[in-house]
Amino acid sequence: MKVFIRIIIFSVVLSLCYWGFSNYGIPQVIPEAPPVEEKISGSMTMDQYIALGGKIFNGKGTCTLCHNPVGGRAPLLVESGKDGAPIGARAADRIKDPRYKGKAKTAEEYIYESEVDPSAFVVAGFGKPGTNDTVSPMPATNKGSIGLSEAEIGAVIAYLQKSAGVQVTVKLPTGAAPAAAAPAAAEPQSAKTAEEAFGKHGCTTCHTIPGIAEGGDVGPNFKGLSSRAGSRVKGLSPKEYIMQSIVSPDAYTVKGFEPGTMPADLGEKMTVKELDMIIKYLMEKTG
Amino acid sequence: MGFLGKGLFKGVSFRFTSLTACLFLIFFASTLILPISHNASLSLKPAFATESPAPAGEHAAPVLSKAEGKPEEGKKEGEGKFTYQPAPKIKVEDYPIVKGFNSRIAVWIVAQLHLFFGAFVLAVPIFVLVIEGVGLATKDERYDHMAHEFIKVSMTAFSITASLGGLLSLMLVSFYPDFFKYMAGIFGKTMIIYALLFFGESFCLYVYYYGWDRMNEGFSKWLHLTMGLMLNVFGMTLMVLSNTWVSFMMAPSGIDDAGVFTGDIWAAIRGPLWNPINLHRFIANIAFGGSIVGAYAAFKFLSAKTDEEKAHYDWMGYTANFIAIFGFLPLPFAGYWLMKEVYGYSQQMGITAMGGAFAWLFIIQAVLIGSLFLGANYYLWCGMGRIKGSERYTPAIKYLIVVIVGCFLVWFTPHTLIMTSKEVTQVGGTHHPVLGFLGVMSAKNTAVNILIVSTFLSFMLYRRSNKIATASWTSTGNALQVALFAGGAINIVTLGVYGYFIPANIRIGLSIPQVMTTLTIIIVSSVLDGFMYKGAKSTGPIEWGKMGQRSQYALFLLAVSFTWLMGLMGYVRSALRQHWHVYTVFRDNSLDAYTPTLGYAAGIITIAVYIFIALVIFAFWIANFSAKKHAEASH
Amino acid sequence: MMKKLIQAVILILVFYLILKLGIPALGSFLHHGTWPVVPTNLMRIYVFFIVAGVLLYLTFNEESAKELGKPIKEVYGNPEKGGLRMIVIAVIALFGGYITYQNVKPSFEAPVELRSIHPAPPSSVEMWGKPYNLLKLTNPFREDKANFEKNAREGGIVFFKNCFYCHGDKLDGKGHYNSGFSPMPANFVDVGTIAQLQESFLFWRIGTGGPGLPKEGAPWRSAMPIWQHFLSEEEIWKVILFLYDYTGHSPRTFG
Amino acid sequence: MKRKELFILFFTLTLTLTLALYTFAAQGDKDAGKKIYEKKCWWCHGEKGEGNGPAAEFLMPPPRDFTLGVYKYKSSPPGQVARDEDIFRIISDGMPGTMLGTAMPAWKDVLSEKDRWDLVAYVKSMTDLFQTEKASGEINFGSQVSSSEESIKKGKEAFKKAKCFECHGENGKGDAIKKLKDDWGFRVWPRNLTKPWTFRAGSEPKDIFTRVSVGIPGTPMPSFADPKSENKLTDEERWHVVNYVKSIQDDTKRLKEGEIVVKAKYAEGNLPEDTNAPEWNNASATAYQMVPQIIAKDRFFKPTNDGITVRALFNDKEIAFLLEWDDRTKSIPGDADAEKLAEGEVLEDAVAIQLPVTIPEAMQKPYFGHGDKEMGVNQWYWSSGNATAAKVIDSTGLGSGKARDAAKTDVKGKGEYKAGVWRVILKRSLTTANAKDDLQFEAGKFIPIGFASWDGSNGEKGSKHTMTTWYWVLLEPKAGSKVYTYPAAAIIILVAGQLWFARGMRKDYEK
Repeated sequence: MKVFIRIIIFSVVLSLCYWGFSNYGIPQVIPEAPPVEEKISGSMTMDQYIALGGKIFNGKGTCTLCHNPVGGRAPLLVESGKDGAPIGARAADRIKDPRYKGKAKTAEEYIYESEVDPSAFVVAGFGKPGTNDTVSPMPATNKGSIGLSEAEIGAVIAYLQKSAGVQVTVKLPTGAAPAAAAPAAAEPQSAKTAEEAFGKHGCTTCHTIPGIAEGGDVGPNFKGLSSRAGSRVKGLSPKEYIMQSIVSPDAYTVKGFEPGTMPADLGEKMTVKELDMIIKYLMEKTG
Repeated sequence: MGFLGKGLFKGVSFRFTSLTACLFLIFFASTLILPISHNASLSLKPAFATESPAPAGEHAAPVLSKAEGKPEEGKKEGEGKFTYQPAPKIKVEDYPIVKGFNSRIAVWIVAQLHLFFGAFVLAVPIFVLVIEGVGLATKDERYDHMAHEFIKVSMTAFSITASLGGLLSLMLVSFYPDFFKYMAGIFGKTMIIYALLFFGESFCLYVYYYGWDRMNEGFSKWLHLTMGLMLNVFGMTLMVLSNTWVSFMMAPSGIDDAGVFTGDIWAAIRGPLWNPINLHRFIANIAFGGSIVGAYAAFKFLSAKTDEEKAHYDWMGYTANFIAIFGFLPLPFAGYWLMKEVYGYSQQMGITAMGGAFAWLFIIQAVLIGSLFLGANYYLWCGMGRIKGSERYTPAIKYLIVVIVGCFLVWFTPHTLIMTSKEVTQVGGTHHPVLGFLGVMSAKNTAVNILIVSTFLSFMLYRRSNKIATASWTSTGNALQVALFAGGAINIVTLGVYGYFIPANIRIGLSIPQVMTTLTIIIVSSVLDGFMYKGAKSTGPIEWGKMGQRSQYALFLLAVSFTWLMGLMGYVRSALRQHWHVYTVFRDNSLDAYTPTLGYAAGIITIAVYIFIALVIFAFWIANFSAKKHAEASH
Repeated sequence: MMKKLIQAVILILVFYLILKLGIPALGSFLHHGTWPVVPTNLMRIYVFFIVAGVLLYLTFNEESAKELGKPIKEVYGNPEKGGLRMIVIAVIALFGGYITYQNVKPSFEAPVELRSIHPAPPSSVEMWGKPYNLLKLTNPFREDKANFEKNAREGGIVFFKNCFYCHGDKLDGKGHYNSGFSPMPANFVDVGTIAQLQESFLFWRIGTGGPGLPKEGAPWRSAMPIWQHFLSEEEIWKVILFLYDYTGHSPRTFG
Repeated sequence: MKRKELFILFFTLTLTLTLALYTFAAQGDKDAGKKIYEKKCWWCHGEKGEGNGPAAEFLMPPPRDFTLGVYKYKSSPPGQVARDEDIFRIISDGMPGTMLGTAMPAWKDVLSEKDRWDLVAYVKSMTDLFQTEKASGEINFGSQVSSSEESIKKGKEAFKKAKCFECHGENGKGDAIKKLKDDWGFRVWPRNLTKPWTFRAGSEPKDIFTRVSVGIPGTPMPSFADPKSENKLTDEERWHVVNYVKSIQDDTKRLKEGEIVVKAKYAEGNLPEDTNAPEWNNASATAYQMVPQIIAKDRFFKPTNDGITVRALFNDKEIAFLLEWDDRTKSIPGDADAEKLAEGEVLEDAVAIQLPVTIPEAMQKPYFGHGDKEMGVNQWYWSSGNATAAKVIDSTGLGSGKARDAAKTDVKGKGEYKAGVWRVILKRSLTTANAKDDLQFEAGKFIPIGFASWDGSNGEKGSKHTMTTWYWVLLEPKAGSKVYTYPAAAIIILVAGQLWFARGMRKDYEK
């Protein structure tokens, strides 16, 4: 029993030593409190509204697919580049451009117009090929696959103005609008159908896909894709070819199209399921 | 009377074990059924069949089917797959409050205790199996008896583990229902497998234990060993499976940004941290088991009345310590791998661990590991006293001790020094021109490697104590070994110093050649020794039992420090997730989402360690109780 | 009889002195005219383990342990040495009392405050109203090899117009206002600062300054201005380029 | 024999080599120097050495213009150009001083001796002056007079005789009565001789002797060894002056390593009202370095104050701080003397104490620049325009400061200027009724404290001022009983423990 008590004392004291060292031998750093989570519903402050705009711009709105410094497919909006100051700052000058024929009177209206009616003014050099910069390749953001609500478009404008460092003129939407806009802008959920997935990743912005109403012609038309896919790259089955074209688009570029146009990070952004659905759709429905 | 006592014990133990196992299962099953039974219209069968446990409850409103407006069944797609839900966003109010309980502390302590016992229950069968095998191979009865003695302890520990596991799942369900539902939604299948495996393990354990005396001849002994092997296989699988949940929480995989499960359970299991954690825990379990057994032996040694008993428990303590050190030496490397994967998974998480609030935790860790090394070495040195012929090697110990303590000092010198304002001005800033060098990774890696090499050297000297090599090439062999150790040490130190002159990203890679050097030294010199001392002349037997009492306290130090260290590492692994239940996916919005200070954590760990010690004593006491009855009965 | 005890004391003293004097001496060799002492807090732990090491050394062997214990046993156990025993007991007790007194007596020694030197950066940060993903951010001027000299020199001009009062002409953190601030300005020449960090970390630290530090970095103490109020993004990147160029360090990269 | 020869040969060789190397070094390679200059020096001194590098506009004193060949700190006789060693010395040791130092660092730790000589050569080549002129050598130091009371007394007389006080003030505080300009047209201030640690080129007796003998070329500081000067002093007299200057050093203004706590002393009875009351000597003085405000717009780079000395006393009801700092000008708007000395408009001299609203429990404090939203600060502000009052400003972040209604505060202020020194008392009751907005002092607790000061004659106003970061004030705790009980308990435990141990040992021993 004596031994037992001795070792118990020994163990207890040893643990206490470790406890003491942890408490008094080292400084007690109080770690940072968890960051405040953004409030998604209810009333929004302007800052949150702007942040929401940023999220849409970089996510759901698919804007950065083209408006990025890498591809050069569209004018830069947030950064200043060779197109001049960020859009929030240069919008006011656009209205004064002799080629401008739209209805906007203010910078805010101009950005709004560009989002819902992209062809109202096309920046020189960025029109659809062969249209002499009268038709924009950009899809209207309030329709189709992107389908932003008014509140969301407003948020994007606010974000663009804030990024440019100019006065944010957009008014906070009242009532239910932000609440409705917010969940949509929350983290993207996995698409449930191939059609949805096409929309989510903005495929129709550039490609025309059989069975889907609108489509662009920046990239190849997918009519007949499944029958020709097998013959594109030696050694790749049609399915593998389509997969490669999505995951690493620059591995093979169809003749007549610019390499580097298709975003290279789609593979990372898509969930496995979405990729599956898309491939399946393209295999089955493009004849 | 004696017979009755024995039977009684067996009965109680058996009932206890099976009762807790059943309870455990019921908890698991209930956690799966619970969410579904809320939603009465969903039958049990499709839920299981489709791995869709459908989070229910008021706040998890968008139940899988709501979107489609058909509440009876989940939305079906082309291939008949169910859609999974994103990780719920929950608020403070969604965490149930049970009066009188702090949910975090309760879950923390219970989970930690479950892990302690889990490790013990996993480690002891490995230990027992190995020893039984050794006994069979050497025909030394002592081994067999020791193995038998230990599996008995394992029985009680097994029950405690099961009860704690049940308690833990009960607590998770009641304190963190949404979290548990989400996890069950993804890992439902594995949880069922887990429960089944648990049955398998129980079965093997019973057969293994109760069949010990019956199955000890010829073929049946082999059958018995196979049973032991199966027991271990089940145990390991259990651990590996439960690791998936932990590694998923730290580094989720198989889900998308919103936490929606892709349906590929293998992808969810095979997260980036899964294997590092598996390896780390496996090795740590061995060391942990060894150290606990060592403490047991030490206790028995200290309270032994006869020389015979003393010799037996001395020998047992030595064997256990050997296994503990054996498991302990590679542990830092497994830790490095884990840390490397953590960095690879998220640099954020890596910096949080090494540079942020937890930087000081690694100083505590250094003190603990340093104490372990000192304790283990001290035990070996003391042990040399009972071996005739060891006098040849004792003079070397003073150098070893200087090197070990020196490395230890380097290891715990923190990067950020605590200085009074006066000292800051004397040093000329918060960065110390000399000690600053010791605070960075290059120095730490070097110190650890040298520490390991020195410990191994201690062990080698111990092994050689009563032997004189008779091989013809002994002097060449010795020279080779000296060269090996010297060259290796120089290589490790040079690499460490070189680390200061190169960019950090290359420097990280230097730890690999350092580790390789250490391993090379250990392996090559072991092999050399093996050949050299084949048929060596003995200078005398090891006089088991002639060991000072002090050395036994070193074994206690090992056990307590190791337990404490496990608690600490458990804390940091968990705390790295910060305010996330599932890192970056499922946010912890409870009141306890903040990370506590290290002092606070140390308090909780200490409490957990005390409870653990108490429970272990209980387990040993029960085992002892039976042994006494057994002895009485046979008299 | 006292041999082992004396040996223990001498060993402890020798090792203590090696650390107590050796480390500052080495420091003074590296940086002339300084005497960088070992902080008391650390020294205490050092001494604890030195004592532990010496005791382990002297007790692993049974005879040696006995011999070490002998004088203690003599003093405390020998009934004939009552007088000596009383003296020893009194001296030890008084010494303990003195230590306790030192600890409880009112002291004007400023409390030790600790801040993490390299706190974990956030994953993204907002500057100039724009979000920046720090995980992926790289210095746009780093790749422009043709204009490297020019960009670095421009960064140098930014440095000497804005930063050098604190961080010093030599980038050693010893600008002419340095001693007025606590924490002292960072020493970029030292291998422990920018050489350990990614450029995006510097971008974050410069852009958001002291107030942008997380709490473990004690943002209330740092005198680092919020440079996004004074400098453009481009200027900050150029300064970063200059810092690495001038000190000869290379930024940390991962992967 | 042979060995000896060999040794001699070796010795001669080494000696020649060393000498050759030394001469080589002393001459310096100006092209090599140019390369170093372009990497290290041009940032301040400019591409052509005109003292107009990118950093120049933020420096006071401005960087040296090398094209003129005039060096302020030299050891050659008056009228001659500087010696190479003088230039070498400044490059090597810099002119940092403590506290208000210049930006010139000591380069000896990063540049080799040869590099520094190369720089000397290059810097000299920036003017034609050194091609035609050469210094004859060091001035004659005569025989140094060691310091004694008598020598100091003689020094004081010589100080008067040579009219040193006209610039350096009666007490050597540099509290001038003249407006001084250097040859480049910059306003210069006479050195405050009571702070030898701010002397640019060293405060050893020999350094001071050199300055007195040579003067500071380009500034109004003349040579007192120049035979043509009417104020000429003999070698011996100059050594007495040196001893006098050394003797007036004011240690209360000097930074002491690691002393960052204002030690508030408990006082029986009332707290002194008078700034010169002897009770203040009971409280120990703590000196702090002040730096100009360079954190927020508008930044300020050319301060004249470099430090503040603080004492504090408290009784059961009140606490009083005595803030003391050397200021060469007593700046009160409308004051005739002040206007004569000021550059442009005379602004108020002012001082402020900053305290957090509550005593922080953990490490966290408010942001040292006017607090932050999480934790606000109180600032007690005194200015020379209203020397017998003080106001309280509540602030929760830069630019958010609001002066509190005088009725809602009992902070009292009183200031007095005398012989180049401002002494200001700021006093408040320990606790107030308004615990939400006011710090409640508590003895024994470390309370963060910061200081700021404005020199009105130097254009300091608003955000342009000097300041400190957070330091501490501690109200000396009453000793309390634990000072006795704890050690006593420790002694009892130790005695009991040892006796118990002895009992066990005796049993062992008897065995």
